[in-house]
Amino acid sequence: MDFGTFLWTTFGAFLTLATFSFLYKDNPFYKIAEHLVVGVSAGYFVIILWHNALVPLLFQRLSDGDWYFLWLNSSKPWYWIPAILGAMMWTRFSRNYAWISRWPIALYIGIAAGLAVPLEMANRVNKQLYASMAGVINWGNFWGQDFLDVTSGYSQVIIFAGAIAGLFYFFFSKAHTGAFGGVAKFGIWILMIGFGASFGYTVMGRISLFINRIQGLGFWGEAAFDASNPNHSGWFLAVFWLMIMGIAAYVAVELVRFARQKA
Amino acid sequence: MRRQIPLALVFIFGVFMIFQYFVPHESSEWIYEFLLDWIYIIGIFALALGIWSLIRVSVAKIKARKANWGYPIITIAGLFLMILFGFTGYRDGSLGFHFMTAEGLSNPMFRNFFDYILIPIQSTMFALLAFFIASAAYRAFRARNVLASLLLVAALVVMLRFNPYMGPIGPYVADAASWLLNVPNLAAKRAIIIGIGLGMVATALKIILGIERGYMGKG
Amino acid sequence: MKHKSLVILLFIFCAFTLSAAQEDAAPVDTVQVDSILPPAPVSMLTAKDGENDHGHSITLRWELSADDGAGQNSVLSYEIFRWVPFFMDTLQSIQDSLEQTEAYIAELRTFLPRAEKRLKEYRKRKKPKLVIVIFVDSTQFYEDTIAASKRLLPEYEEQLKQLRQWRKQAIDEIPQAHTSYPEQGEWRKVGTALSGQANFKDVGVKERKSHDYMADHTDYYYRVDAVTADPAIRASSEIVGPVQSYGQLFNTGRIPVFVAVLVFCLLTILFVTRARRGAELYVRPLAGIEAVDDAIGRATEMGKPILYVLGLGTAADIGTIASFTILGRVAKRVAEYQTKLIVPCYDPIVMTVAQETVKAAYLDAGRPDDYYEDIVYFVTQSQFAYVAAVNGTMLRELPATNMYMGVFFAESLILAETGALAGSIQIAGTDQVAQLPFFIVACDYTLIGEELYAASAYLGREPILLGSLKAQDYAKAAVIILAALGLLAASLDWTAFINLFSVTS
Amino acid sequence: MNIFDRMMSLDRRWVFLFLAAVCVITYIIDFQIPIRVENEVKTIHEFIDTLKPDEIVFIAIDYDPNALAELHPMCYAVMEHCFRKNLKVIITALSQNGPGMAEQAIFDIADSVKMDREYNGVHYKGREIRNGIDYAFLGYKPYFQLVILGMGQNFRLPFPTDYYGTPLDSLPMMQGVQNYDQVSGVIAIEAGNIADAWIAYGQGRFYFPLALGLTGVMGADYYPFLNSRQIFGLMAGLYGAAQYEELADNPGLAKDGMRIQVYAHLVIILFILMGNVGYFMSRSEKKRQGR
Repeated sequence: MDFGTFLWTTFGAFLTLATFSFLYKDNPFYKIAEHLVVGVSAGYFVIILWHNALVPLLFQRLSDGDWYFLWLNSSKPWYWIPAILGAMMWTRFSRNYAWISRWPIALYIGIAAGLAVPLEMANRVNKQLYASMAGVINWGNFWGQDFLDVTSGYSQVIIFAGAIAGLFYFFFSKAHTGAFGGVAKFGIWILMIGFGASFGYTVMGRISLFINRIQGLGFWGEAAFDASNPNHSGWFLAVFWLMIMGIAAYVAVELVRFARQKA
Repeated sequence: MRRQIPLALVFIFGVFMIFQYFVPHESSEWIYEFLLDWIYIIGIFALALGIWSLIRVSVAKIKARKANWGYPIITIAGLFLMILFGFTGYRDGSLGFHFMTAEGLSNPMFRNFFDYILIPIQSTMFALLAFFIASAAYRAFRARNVLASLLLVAALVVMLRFNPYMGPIGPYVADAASWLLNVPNLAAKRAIIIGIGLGMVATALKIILGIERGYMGKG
Repeated sequence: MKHKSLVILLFIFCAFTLSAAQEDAAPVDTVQVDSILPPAPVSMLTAKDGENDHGHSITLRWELSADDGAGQNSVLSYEIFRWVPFFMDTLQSIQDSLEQTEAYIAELRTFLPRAEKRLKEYRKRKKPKLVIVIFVDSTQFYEDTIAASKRLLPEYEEQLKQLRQWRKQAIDEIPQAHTSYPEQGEWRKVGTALSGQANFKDVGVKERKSHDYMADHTDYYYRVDAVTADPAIRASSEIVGPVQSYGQLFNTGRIPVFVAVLVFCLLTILFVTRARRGAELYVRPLAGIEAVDDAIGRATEMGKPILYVLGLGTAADIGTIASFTILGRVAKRVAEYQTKLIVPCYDPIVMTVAQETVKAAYLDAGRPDDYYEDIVYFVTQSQFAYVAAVNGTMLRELPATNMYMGVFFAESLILAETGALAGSIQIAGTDQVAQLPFFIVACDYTLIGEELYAASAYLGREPILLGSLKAQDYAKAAVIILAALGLLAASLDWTAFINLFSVTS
Repeated sequence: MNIFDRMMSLDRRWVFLFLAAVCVITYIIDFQIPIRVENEVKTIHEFIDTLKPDEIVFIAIDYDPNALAELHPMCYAVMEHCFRKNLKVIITALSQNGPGMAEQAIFDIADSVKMDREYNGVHYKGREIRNGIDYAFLGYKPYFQLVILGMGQNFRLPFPTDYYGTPLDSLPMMQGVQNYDQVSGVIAIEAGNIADAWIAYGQGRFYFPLALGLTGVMGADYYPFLNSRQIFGLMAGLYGAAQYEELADNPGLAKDGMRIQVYAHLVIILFILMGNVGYFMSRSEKKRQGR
């Protein structure tokens, strides 16, 4: 690792710590990291969308024509339509013509809504309905073989009944009273158990995210103190300690402020 | 005019897209792909509006000189540096501006900004979840009523699934956890998904039919 | 690509058998593939156009060879052959030279400006360095090559035009060329099916310029070979054909979806017209919705802002569109109460639409002067950078109420916990099933799934919108009844009923 | 504010601090946690443990780097166990980036087997693992179904040479080894649909003993095959790997990972319990005062 890379990794480590410092409270380090990441990521997306989307989707399709024909003789001149629609969005920069931007938005939302109707009906309603119909209940093995057997008949009955009761809960035009209310109550119980289980299940994966960051900091620390590196120089340690001292200074200032508040 | 034309466009394109789903023919496919490209391209053009908004809000903060006014300078600097790096790159060994080819993506400074600024902060933000999931559990998992207790017990059982200190009840806890994940969880998901599906279709239909116009200023 | 790797695999098989045959004399342990008798061929081979697709495909079905999984059990795979006229090779060679020419032209076009730039540099140097003078007269060299390239380029371009013309003609002639069966052509392998598999879909590409283009309305002929471990020992089936592919106008596999959409559409229109005529419609109260009003009032009392997060969806997500309408209602009340509203956005189009919505809401509330553009602003299109910014906003502005409505992913809990830290009342609603547990745990009120879509109707209290809720309820009732019937049918082994609801393709 | 109220309304920064400390400490300090072994993993361990030296085990390494964290520990544990028992191993990699995974595993295990070790009270002398004698790495070929079927006839059909280009006939350990008949069993470590192919085209057609190592998410879907005896054993996720490491008395990556997970979970559970105890006690206190 050369000195340039070391400086960059040190900056990365600093930003990692700065972001973690948010857990304690909002502070200048976090503000730096936050504002930096917003600007850099916005710029990053401008570049990525330009190079990976605008150029191949639009420019390359038009550019095999001649510019003095306004690319109307290119192989796909109809790509002028979305380009014009896109440019219509820019009428929002003007106060008087901003209403024109509603046309591309209307198209956008119309296409999206039209796409969603059959697709969501198929994927969420039809397929789930078919899945709950086709799930034959195993009456022969109703009580299962061992403790809380997933494949047993009663488990399948609970899946079916739970899904139905859950749907009862979502009825809007009927008050949750009487027998209907009872079923809906069972439905919300099932929903809550499901949410709890799914919360518990996710905890596991999230802990490893933190471990991952710790390892990242560990690699950086090793790089700073690795004397076997031929490029290693006193500068590495100097930068390391500078960073530690900066953080320590801030903590000290905070402590003093805290003590004064108490006093 | 200003209201009717957009509503007509929504209706025409919405209805067309619904029917398109049922027509596998090549011509219908061609229009489908073309319209999807429209969506992408309109979205990219709109990014200019977004960036303009970001710059304007930041500049306004800097000008107002209220608390924290210095930080937006970092945002603006990061934004412009990243755009600058993304459009410059090496070709034939010399540095230059390249708009139509993607040399900028392999510009070393562009990569460094990505690897040592974006990646560390974003993955650390993600890693904060490890802590927030703990504090949320501590704060909210109180057996206040039946529903909260169900939530609490289900989560506890699943979290204890692999715990080695459970002694003789260990296997039962593991079985119970997998039962909870595969039976009530599945039922809950199915109910919610069907409900969401109907809600989505209803909302999309209301938009296409012009009943719901909240998205473009009601009325 | 697929075919290429299959050919490679076939080649390896052949190479192995050849080498095994040659090395018979070698002392090392040799492979003893037991001598295999020729297997029985497949029977009842049929071919027809691929169903419910855009054309360019043929589906083959057959009955397994008697030696597949039974008998000698020697069939390892089936190889599918299609009769291909030699004309396709001509087309291929046109394709190849066309691509070659395109490559040349591209090369020349990149070379020319570079060479000219270099030439200029050389000319500028009045006294060339000694080394260069000795080895090559670079100026002369560059002048020559540039001249040659400039001469060649139009020639190539002319050639390219000619080749494109030829290709177009040749592609148009593909159906004609297939009519010469069985003359002027040969059988070529188009795919492999594994043993035990009794069908194969020969799928071509619809792009005319592609190498794998399969023309519609063309007579194709097929044959299936049952192949053993020794590729030389095989049995060919009878030939089927001619068969043509073409695109369908209606996907019959999606009939259940069509019926569902139609019925639901009619239900919605029915209840909306009924509501318009003034029928009384009851909707049960939802805690999350009622909390919205209280939350706005609370913010006004405390003199703190309201933060509204539209989530990570684009304006093409229905969840986000539903959120716009909720935002409209909220913004109207916020304008009436004269509270501050903050709407940071993740997507530029979402930002644009949200600005329109909020502006209209302020206008509706009779306070257009209170509206300013930066109520709704864009942050960035990167998930965790957006979260970082919203988190910062929450801790600095300390909003009285946070609302998260729309499409959320892993950031849901980070936002909700930070909001709780800031002491805000939080109301969430999402259609992302995986994120619901986190909102339920960390927020004060959560709209679960469908409730998000119902929220705009609830907040608006307009009879027309409430009418569509009624349609949703009837659809749910239909789902419940059908599911129960299906369960009964499944228990009685009445699969025909259940298959009515299966969506294929 | 009494102690119970305080238990209820602890500043969340204490939760953060405690959790971070526990994660870092368990990450740094080397210690063991007990692992409860389930039957479906025990059968795999027993199967390999009871084989005689020079018998052949077939290990299929069919995963890509994105499943590495869960499946590498499993692969390491099984492979080391095989080599320590002086078994011979045939390795294939039928997913595209599988060969890289397999080579990494082979080299790491070869290094580890050089060391003298004691597992479950048995002393194993370190030894050199040689390509062609102790293991044969056949490599990657596309169309995994065809490859699995082809190997049922003869390994040389899909793999005329091994990964390094040596003809299989020149490898001493492959002398006389024709197909699955000469192999004692197959352990397939899978991250995708190749697992189905091993069940349907491999075990379903050639009837060799098959055990699966799977990612945690896939695990639940394959229990039915265990019940129908199409597979004799199943390891799922990090926990499955940890169980194997426990059985083989060879703690490694999986138990490391489990250690942190288990203690982090315990911390969270502890805080939840604390909150609830505080809640109930302060509520009963208030009731008493109210009376």
